[in-house]
Amino acid sequence: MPAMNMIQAVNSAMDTMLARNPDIVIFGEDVGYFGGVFRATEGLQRKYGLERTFDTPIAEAGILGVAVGMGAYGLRPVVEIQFADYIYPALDQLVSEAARLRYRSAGEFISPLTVRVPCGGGIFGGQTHSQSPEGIFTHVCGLKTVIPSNPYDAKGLLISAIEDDDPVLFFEPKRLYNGPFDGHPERPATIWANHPRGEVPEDYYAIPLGKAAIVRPGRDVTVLAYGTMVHVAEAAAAETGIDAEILDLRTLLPLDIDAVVASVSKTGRCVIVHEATRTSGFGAELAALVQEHCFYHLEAPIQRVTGWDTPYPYSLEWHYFPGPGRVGDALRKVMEA
Amino acid sequence: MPAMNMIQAVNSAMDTMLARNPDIVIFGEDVGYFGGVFRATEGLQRKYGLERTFDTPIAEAGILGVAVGMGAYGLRPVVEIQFADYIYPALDQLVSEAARLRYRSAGEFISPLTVRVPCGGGIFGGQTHSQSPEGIFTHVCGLKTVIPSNPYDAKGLLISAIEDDDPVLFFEPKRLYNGPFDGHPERPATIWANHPRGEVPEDYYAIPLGKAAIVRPGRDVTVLAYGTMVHVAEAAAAETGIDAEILDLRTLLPLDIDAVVASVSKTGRCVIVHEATRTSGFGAELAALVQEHCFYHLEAPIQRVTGWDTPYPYSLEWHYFPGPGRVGDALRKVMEA
Amino acid sequence: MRNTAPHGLHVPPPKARPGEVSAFSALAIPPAGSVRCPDIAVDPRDIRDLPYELIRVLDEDHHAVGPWAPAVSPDLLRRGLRAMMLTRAYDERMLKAQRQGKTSFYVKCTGEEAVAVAQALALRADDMCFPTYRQQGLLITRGWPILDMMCQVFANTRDRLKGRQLPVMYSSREAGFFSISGNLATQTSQAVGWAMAAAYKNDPRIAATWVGDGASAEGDFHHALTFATVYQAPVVLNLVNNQWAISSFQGIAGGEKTTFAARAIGFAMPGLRVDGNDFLAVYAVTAWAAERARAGLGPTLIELFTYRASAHSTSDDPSKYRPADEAARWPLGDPIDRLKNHLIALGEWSEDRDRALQEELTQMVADTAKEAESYGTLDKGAAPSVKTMFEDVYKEMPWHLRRQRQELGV
Amino acid sequence: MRNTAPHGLHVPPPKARPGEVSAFSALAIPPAGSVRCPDIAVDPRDIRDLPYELIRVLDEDHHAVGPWAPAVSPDLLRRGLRAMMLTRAYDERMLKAQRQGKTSFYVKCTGEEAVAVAQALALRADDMCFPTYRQQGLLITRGWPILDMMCQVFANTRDRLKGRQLPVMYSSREAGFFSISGNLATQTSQAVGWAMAAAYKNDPRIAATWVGDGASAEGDFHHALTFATVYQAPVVLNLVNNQWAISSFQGIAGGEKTTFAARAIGFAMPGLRVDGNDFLAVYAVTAWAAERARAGLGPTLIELFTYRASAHSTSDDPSKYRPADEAARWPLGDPIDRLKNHLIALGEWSEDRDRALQEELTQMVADTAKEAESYGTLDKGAAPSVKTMFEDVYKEMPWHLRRQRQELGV
Ligand SMILES: Cc1ncc(C[n+]2csc(CCOP(=O)(O)OP(=O)(O)O)c2C)c(N)n1
Ligand SMILES: Cc1ncc(C[n+]2csc(CCOP(=O)(O)OP(=O)(O)O)c2C)c(N)n1
Ligand SMILES: [Mg+2]
Ligand SMILES: [Mg+2]
Repeated sequence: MPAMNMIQAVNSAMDTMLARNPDIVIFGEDVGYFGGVFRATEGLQRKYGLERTFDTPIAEAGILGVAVGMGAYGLRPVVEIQFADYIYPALDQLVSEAARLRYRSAGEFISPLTVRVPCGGGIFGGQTHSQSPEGIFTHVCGLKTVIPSNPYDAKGLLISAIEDDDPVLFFEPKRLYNGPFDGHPERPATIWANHPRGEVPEDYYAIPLGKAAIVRPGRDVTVLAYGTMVHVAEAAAAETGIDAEILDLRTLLPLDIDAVVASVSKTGRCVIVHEATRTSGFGAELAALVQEHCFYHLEAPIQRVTGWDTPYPYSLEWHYFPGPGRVGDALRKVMEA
Repeated sequence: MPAMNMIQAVNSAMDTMLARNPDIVIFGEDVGYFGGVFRATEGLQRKYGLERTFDTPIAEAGILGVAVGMGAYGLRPVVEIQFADYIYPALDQLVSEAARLRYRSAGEFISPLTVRVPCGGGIFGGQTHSQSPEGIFTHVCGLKTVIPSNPYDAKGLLISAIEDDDPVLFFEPKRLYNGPFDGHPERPATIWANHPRGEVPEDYYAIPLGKAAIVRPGRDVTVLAYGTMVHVAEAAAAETGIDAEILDLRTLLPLDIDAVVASVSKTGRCVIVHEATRTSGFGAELAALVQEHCFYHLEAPIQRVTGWDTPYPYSLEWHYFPGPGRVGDALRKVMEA
Repeated sequence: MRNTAPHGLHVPPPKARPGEVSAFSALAIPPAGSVRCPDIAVDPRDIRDLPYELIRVLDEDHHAVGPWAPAVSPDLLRRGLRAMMLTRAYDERMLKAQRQGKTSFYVKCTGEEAVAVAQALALRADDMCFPTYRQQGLLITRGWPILDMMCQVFANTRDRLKGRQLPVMYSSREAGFFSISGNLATQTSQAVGWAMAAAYKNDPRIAATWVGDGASAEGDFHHALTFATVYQAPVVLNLVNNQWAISSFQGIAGGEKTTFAARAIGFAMPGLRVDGNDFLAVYAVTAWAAERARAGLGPTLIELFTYRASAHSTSDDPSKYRPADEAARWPLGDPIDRLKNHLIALGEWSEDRDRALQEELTQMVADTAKEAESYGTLDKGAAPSVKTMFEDVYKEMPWHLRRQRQELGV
Repeated sequence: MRNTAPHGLHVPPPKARPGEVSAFSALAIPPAGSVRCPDIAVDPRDIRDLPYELIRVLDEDHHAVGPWAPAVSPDLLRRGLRAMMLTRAYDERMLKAQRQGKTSFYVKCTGEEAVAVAQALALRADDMCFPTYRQQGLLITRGWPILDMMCQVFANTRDRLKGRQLPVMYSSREAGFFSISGNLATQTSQAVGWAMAAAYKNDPRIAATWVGDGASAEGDFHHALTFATVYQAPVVLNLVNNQWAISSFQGIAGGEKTTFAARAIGFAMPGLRVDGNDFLAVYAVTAWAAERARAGLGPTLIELFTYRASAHSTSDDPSKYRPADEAARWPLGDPIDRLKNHLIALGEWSEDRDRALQEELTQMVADTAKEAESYGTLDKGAAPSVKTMFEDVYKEMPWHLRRQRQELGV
């Protein structure tokens, strides 16, 4: 099986699907000839033609509006929002249109869109190239929200997203594109080729949406994480020696509630980790659900380790980033309680 | 003291502030000559002139963009988004601009805006005239979010919002405009004139942001509510006979955490009520905070009573609306636990 | 540099407010037949003057004149007349139903019937429409049963949309009528996307979309213009300038000093401005734009200049913000009267036939309303089953919605 | 109706891609001095042809010719030349610093220096600018210390923005330079708002804003045009058409068949298109638009036709998507060379003085960079204190941020 980094895996998912289904079209800013600023669509225009992978005007709401129309026609658009930070202009088309179309037309029209959204910090992108707005989308009924943490999942989940008949927000943590980042910027970067989930089949396969993965079984405490934070949590568990059970949620909505409940019921403790700002982030929903479902199993308050409630600061980004140190502190804290 | 309904109170706040400060300007769709589709700005153009209360093109992002520029100049714009459901097009100007300007310019430029947003259902408005998107804004650092539940608070809080040097989202529950709605659509409507908080001074007064109000002291269970749901919670307490302590949060961000913690620490039980869809709504943050701060006082899982995770359905709105029946069930449930 | 005087902020006022005299006299109305009709293959650069004209076909004597006069059969005209009359009768009846509490809300298109009806006839039956809430005439012209529309207005047990949508926010895939959104202007870029998809599929169908003068200020409309231009999408962009957006006049939307059709110029797109109350002119420009789109020559922007003769909706009282007599003084007349007079002038219609048709339609609408009401009305609570509230949020119901449905006990 | 053939989806391609020969020969470049210069009080309807022209002042012999030739002193021109040269020297130095790892990111404006520099000189010093990331020349021309700019680029202890912003996202209230946003085009409607506020206050200052060809597709730009028109705001809207938006050429932004200046026509706004590499022409059109705004005559849209000679940013490699020789073949030349030659032709400058100035500026920039680096650079971790991260989110720090700061232990 070939080793792929996460960009290659994402590219391979689109390549696979373009070949299988002529109704799939890919577009967005710079995704055509150039292949995207992160090169996720590299080679696709050359291989499938100008009409199937093309550049758009810089107008995120226009991209989504056009995608909704194409979806109503019967195509399956896969669009890229260049950075998660630039998805806000498209919010109305996502919330009021893509998410609501099936409901308001009682199933006459659907929005089978996939919106690829590079997200997250750790690349010195400053406050407008680092955000993690996934929480907002989990509040919008009608949308699904997916965030992979490794190349294998990225390809399998992206294929499922493309095949899904509902609109899916597919967040790609930029910090993971080239390697599994453990949250220590000072350590030498590792690459996906050395990671078991860096082996990615060339061919079609799908990972179902709505299923979490246990990336580290453990007995002491449950860590709920996704995207980059899965790797940070793994580092924190290793560094603290605490026997944490780490769940990679993979799909935030619909959430794999059974996996969450099973794990927390077992461990009785829970730490939630995300890079997004804390207040009203998806961690809040996770905390609410865990206490609703596992109240009588909980032995300590659920801890949230998240980005601070500030914009992502450019030069201080390693003080903003919820690294293994902070996650480790939270693990210790719930164990002490 | 005159009796005012909530529209009159909101109008009186703007009237008071227009008279006090020439830097205040009011604009939005239909707010000028006509005085707004809910008549909140009625008479203001006549009284203060065309330049101080005027109509705008139908472009919510344009309204906010212009307001940000005016704020940078030194004015204090008070804008109306005709329905909360139409705030999404303006999200980028709110999130990436108004909320971030002070931070990114290290205080050189600020956005002292007030954004008035009629919200909520119960008026047969269907899915695009009924939404309660306040949760999204509480996830955006740099914004403040306020929701009054009565005319007296509406005027005092709106004046504080207008005087605040940070951007404030001021949500106005439409269902409360004409009277304190207890959640029973079949009962005869009551009017504000018969309610103690329907007495509103003509003159200037301010209610500080960030302070909750205990609208019903009680010992058994804490109910966290805001806007229309405050009245629904009161009805539920009366109907069940459960001695609930009802907090009207008034400001969601910054939250009056001390009031919340004091109450839940006392009662040991907590029910959270909002009209917005459940998943990742502001109730999730409240639940997360309550269990973080009051874990060892809690005797039962925190319950959330909210709008369902569906669009607000037009004809079934009373099945969607979290009425006293559902709140009462939750009260009983936490008491039984 | 010149000296600078203080100027204050310009806020455009309408020509007249309540209590003042409506001032349509300043309106320049060119005679019918005076505007040239270019070939559809014309270079858009050569028709940059057209957005400032007003294409009119029906003259004072009710004859169709000039190069835009379409070659249409009396039959087609009678179909158009009937559809406009039916639309108006339907509107009147639904207004009455709203007043009776049978529904909560209604939107009429009085005075603007030619827009949707003539355009529906100029398009092919399978062209895709992305309308606003004021183009019920499209559905009616395409023969969609008004019974179905009424059932939605009443949110009754036969409402295909299961009581989920406001009255008037119709949806009919079968009739090529896109689900109407409450959020203004979003449909415009969606129409462009649909048209791009059709082009991608080499499908001869085209898309058409409608947006109001007020809503054209939304960014979505800009995106529609931009994407339509860039990809030369086979789409007809209709801007219905009925001069009011609830209480604000078209000057607040940017129409004080220019026309809305002129927006097209900057995109190298043909912009046509048409007398929206002239059935034949509306038909002709729509056919021109549709043919252009179908021939692969790209998008066209049409400004339909008309007047919103009624209130914005049943929630609105226009006498609060415009002279009460404005509608009566509107110089471009009533589209139904004008087409009727034309047919009579052609010898293809008569007052008697008109009266008979009117009676027939009124009766038919009343009978249909009665049937629709028998399936329930909003106030009678004959809503679709509560269970349906949780359906169609997603294709398959996720666990959290299943549990919420259980919580509600349905 | 005509028969319909399948057409496919049109996706506009640029004239040349890597490996092909740049095809600027098709570009129509009118001679300098050939475009008329209307009075600022002109009715916008009478200059609908101007957006399709290209206003040029400097002719082949380096003389200023025609009605747009501005009456400017050699001193002003020398100031402009110096500011452009300083801007370029600054850019070169910062690029080098980025390559050395002293900062993570940089954006040059090479080849476009005349845009910001000539415009800064044509505006008054207290007019308010709402720029993008490629108008560092505004700050430099207004005499803002490059030391301050460098400290921001290095995010060091003297960075007034406390390391919060990407390099190049400057902010200087004092210099009338609005905080640059990472989100494209948002500044355009903000500039209109600022201008409306100034009009409201009878303040003689005006606003100016800049947006790229690519970013002009955003809805915000449409809102800027609309609001500026409706309220006749005293604002100059500058659209810098450098023909590329990262990897996509201006056709993808809607410029394949028309000019961007033509967007103004639909708003009854004057639209001027100017040779963006002709310092004098840029100065003249800006002065014209500024005077118009200041006189209360409303907004103007200026398209500055230029060419992005460098990479989009240090994260970009243009050889991947356009011919490597395109910049060299760009027929409108280099703005610095052209102004220098003009000054020499006037007898107000010489190669020697130019060389001396170049040396002086290079040295000054190097010295300043050295000083700036002494306050820290990004890679040296000399960042502002961590505590500041929690400041300025709100005017007063709310409890949750105080607790988060404590959590971090700072
Ligand atoms: C995004 C959005 N903003 C505001 C509204 C509220 N609204 C509904 S109709 C309307 C006026 C629209 O006027 P126009 O576009 O001219 O259409 P007309 O009613 O005249 O047909 C407004 C402001 C809305 N539905 N959507
Ligand atoms: C809303 C938004 N979308 C996308 C981007 C990413 N982006 C940054 S610069 C750029 C290209 C802009 O091109 P143009 O407007 O022509 O300006 P130029 O770089 O040529 O000066 C893009 C797509 C962004 N910053 N903001
Ligand atoms: Mg209108
Ligand atoms: Mg550009």
